[in-house]
Amino acid sequence: MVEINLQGIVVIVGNYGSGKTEVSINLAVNKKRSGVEVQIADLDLVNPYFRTREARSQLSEIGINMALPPEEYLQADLPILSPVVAGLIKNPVELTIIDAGGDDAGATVLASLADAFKGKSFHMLQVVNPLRPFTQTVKGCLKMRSEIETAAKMTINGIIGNANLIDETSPEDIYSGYEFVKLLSQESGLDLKFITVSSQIFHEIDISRISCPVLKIERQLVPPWKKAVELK
Amino acid sequence: MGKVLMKGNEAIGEAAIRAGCLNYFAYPITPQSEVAEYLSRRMPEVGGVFLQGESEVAVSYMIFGAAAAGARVFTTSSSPGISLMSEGVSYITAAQCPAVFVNIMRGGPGLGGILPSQADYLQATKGIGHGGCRLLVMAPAGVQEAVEMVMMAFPLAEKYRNPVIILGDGLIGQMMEPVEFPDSLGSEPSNKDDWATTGMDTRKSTKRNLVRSLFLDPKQLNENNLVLKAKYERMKEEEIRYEKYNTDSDYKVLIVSYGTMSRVCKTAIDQLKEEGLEVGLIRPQTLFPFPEIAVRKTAEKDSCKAVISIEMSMGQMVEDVQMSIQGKLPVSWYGKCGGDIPTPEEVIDAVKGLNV
Amino acid sequence: MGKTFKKPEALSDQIMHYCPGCTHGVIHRLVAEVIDELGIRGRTVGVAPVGCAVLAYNYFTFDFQEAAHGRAPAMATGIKRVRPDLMVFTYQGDGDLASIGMGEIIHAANRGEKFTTIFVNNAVYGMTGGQMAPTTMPDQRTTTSPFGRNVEDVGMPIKVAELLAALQTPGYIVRQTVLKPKYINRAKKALKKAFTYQMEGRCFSFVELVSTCPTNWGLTPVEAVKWAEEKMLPYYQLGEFKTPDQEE
Amino acid sequence: MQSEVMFAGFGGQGILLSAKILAYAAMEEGMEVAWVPSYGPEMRGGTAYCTVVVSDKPIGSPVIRNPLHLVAMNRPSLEKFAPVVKPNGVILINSSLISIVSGRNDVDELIVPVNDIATKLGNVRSANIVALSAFVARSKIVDFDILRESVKKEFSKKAKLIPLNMEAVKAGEEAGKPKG
Repeated sequence: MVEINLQGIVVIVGNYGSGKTEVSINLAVNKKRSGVEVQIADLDLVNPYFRTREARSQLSEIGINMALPPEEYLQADLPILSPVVAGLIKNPVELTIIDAGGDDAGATVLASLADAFKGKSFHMLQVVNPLRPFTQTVKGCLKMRSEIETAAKMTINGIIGNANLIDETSPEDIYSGYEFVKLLSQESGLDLKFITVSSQIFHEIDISRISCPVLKIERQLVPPWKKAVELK
Repeated sequence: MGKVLMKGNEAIGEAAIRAGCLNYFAYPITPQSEVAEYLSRRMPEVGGVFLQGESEVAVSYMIFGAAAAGARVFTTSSSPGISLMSEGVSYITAAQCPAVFVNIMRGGPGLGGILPSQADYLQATKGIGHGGCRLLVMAPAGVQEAVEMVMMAFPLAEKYRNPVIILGDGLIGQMMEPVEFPDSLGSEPSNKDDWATTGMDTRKSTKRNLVRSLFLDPKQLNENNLVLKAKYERMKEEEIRYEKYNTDSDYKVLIVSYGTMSRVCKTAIDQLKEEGLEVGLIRPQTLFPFPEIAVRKTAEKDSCKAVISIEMSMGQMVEDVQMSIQGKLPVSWYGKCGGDIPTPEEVIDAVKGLNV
Repeated sequence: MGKTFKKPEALSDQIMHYCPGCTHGVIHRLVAEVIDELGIRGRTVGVAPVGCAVLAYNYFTFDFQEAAHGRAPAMATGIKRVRPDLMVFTYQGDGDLASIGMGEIIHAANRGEKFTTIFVNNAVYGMTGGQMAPTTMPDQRTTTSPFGRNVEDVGMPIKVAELLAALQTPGYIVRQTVLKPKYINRAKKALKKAFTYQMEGRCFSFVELVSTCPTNWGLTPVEAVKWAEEKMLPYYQLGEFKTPDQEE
Repeated sequence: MQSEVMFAGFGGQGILLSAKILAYAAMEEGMEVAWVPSYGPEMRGGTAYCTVVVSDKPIGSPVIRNPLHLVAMNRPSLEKFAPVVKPNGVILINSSLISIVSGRNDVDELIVPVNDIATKLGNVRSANIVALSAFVARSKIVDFDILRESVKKEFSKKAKLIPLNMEAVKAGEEAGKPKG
């Protein structure tokens, strides 16, 4: 299996529900396990549910540092942009993941951090789940891309394929999702960085059919009647 | 001062003044506008505050602001107006401020009509505001009792630091009966230094008071709710009030009824007695907390074969009656809800229709 | 050596939660300074808004009440009517004051309620995530006007100070800004005047402050100031629109 | 013993006021009393009516469909309510405005041209006091002296109206006295 080759600052963007946060958390864990120093910042000021911060205790247990607003405001319906985030961008570690909010609205916050990004090189990756509204066609994905780029005043330079129907994902969905993002990559000229596969069906996938890196997703953001996969 | 003849609405206004409440904010709505009209004359006489707000929504927050500043304060309205105030009621309850609301109910839903009704029972007892807030709900059956309940309401609101609502119907607001006012009460909540925003200077304190209802930490919010719940439980222990009528007899039917409707039922019970059918009545004076145990025990008499809830609504209190009876006897409902108060004859027919 | 900089007594030690480049911090400080200078901390009650400043009470050191969205002027009316000796102010944003609370502010102003309103206008709903406000500029993009505010569809931004100044009841109505140091002194003077009128029991006082929201505007703090100066100030002109002295 | 009086007429004929004075007099006499108006649109120019319940024990239902007595100040009121009056009650008919009779033979029908009497006294607005006085004189529902005092008290704040209304009480009493 091909290793995911990413370092420096990685900004994760995408439309609402594309799976940015799950991807960010799992990417962080994956790299941390391979010995890389990882930091993660939760920049999702718009959506108050299913944010990276919900996994903060699991992540800190395995030594991943997370930039968040002060504890007392974590459940607040307040768009608090912690000054810590700018610091984290200015002084990145081996892998610094910035999990932005959904759509162009969530990405707007990135524009206010332009000073911190100045002179830095970074990856800005668009997460695509072709099984979500607005990103079921190449055209839709490209529209989303340009809207996010306009709001963030930054340029997307890679994509992450995250085809899934959560618990109802079949291997067929993974294969066709892979074909879709490959096509998207060709048409847009954007690098396909990796695709994701849930650990639940990972063993059913014929990995030889996939030539890009694959990130195994151990689901963290679950409703309360389900248990998140334990991270070790 | 002896008896005076007063309209329910005027008497409610006067009772508040006698209860030491010199602050009134309101918005006109039939059939309770006479409270505002009366107090617009009386408040200046006693050096009190009278203000007609721009809407019921605004009024509920004027009440909140004044209550949070430690003043004894009240408002009156009618059904649609109370709906508009329900947002403020929820905030006041969450912030644990004392205040008194009076709802002189009219027919609904929607704009409904202006005639008497008891269609806000469920709103008052179970859904007065978002977030699961509860008010102590008292229901008078006449002008004298309305006066007494208004005068009790202020100390109770302060005892619990929770709003109290008086649920009257349009008839109680509009009819005149002789009333005698109990002794006047002192004027301000006695425990206010602990919580009211009176300005630190007035308390000679460096500790500031904060009146709020936002609790971002789920644990804190749960704790605040536990405090509220404990108050509701204490109300159940200490504040339940009810009256019984003809329950010394071997009644075959027990009527549960409140407010104006209960008076019609009393007349019907007198007439049925003459015809040889004994019927008992239990009249909840507090609707929340509901006299659940008293209703059940009163229905447990051997002679009693059926229970009927008679209301000027399409059957709201009957749900509490059913819960109280716990399936031990058949519980039925009779009522009307258009402003047409059922007559004693109609009540008699409803009771006879039970075939006990 | 004397202290050249100290924190006003009316301001707490709590670190503010506001985003970098947000003007709430500056305004809080000005309010605290004015309260200190007038020596009224012990008889002041603030009314906190719904909006980004919902937790404003954490940063002040006097009695506070928390209002529902738009209702602060009604609460302040309640306080001031029953306790005329208290100094009362509401602190409100544009979504709060100019949209859901428009009825409350107009009527409080028109009744001449003797409290002070501080109106922070940053042309956007901050707390709920950058939606269009009544004061959003023409063509300004927000999360609910993704193609820019279309004035054909939703009308022109509301100039609240001018609107209130049109009322016949005497009042003190002023608009200032805290975008740059040169403006800050004027803003503070306006606040002090507003509180002074209240102390004297003269009239309703209203201080609108043109402000920024870099986070929701998607601009750096420096760009945000520039944008506000270029786009907002020509439309939201600074100055006193009404003083009670004029009426007499 | 409980009796009920329904006062009915046009809005503006002083229906609520005469009912209120009767309620007040009954209270002064130590009786239980309830004054129950019709309210709302009827108050604004249509048919207004008001019931006074007087009893020597606590009043149950204040809502009365079949009153013992009726004071009808206009024709629609008489047509509407005469049929529901209980037997043996008094029906006062304001013959200045009503050209018909009740059609009941089981009641005491009292026909008084109250508007004409009031006009003769100098002000038609005292017609309600004429009617009230005539009704009380006939029904004896309260002591007449107490009624007289109650009228006086009602107008105590408008002292210049007292002489006129005292005349109206007297004229009403005369008109209401049983004939012969």
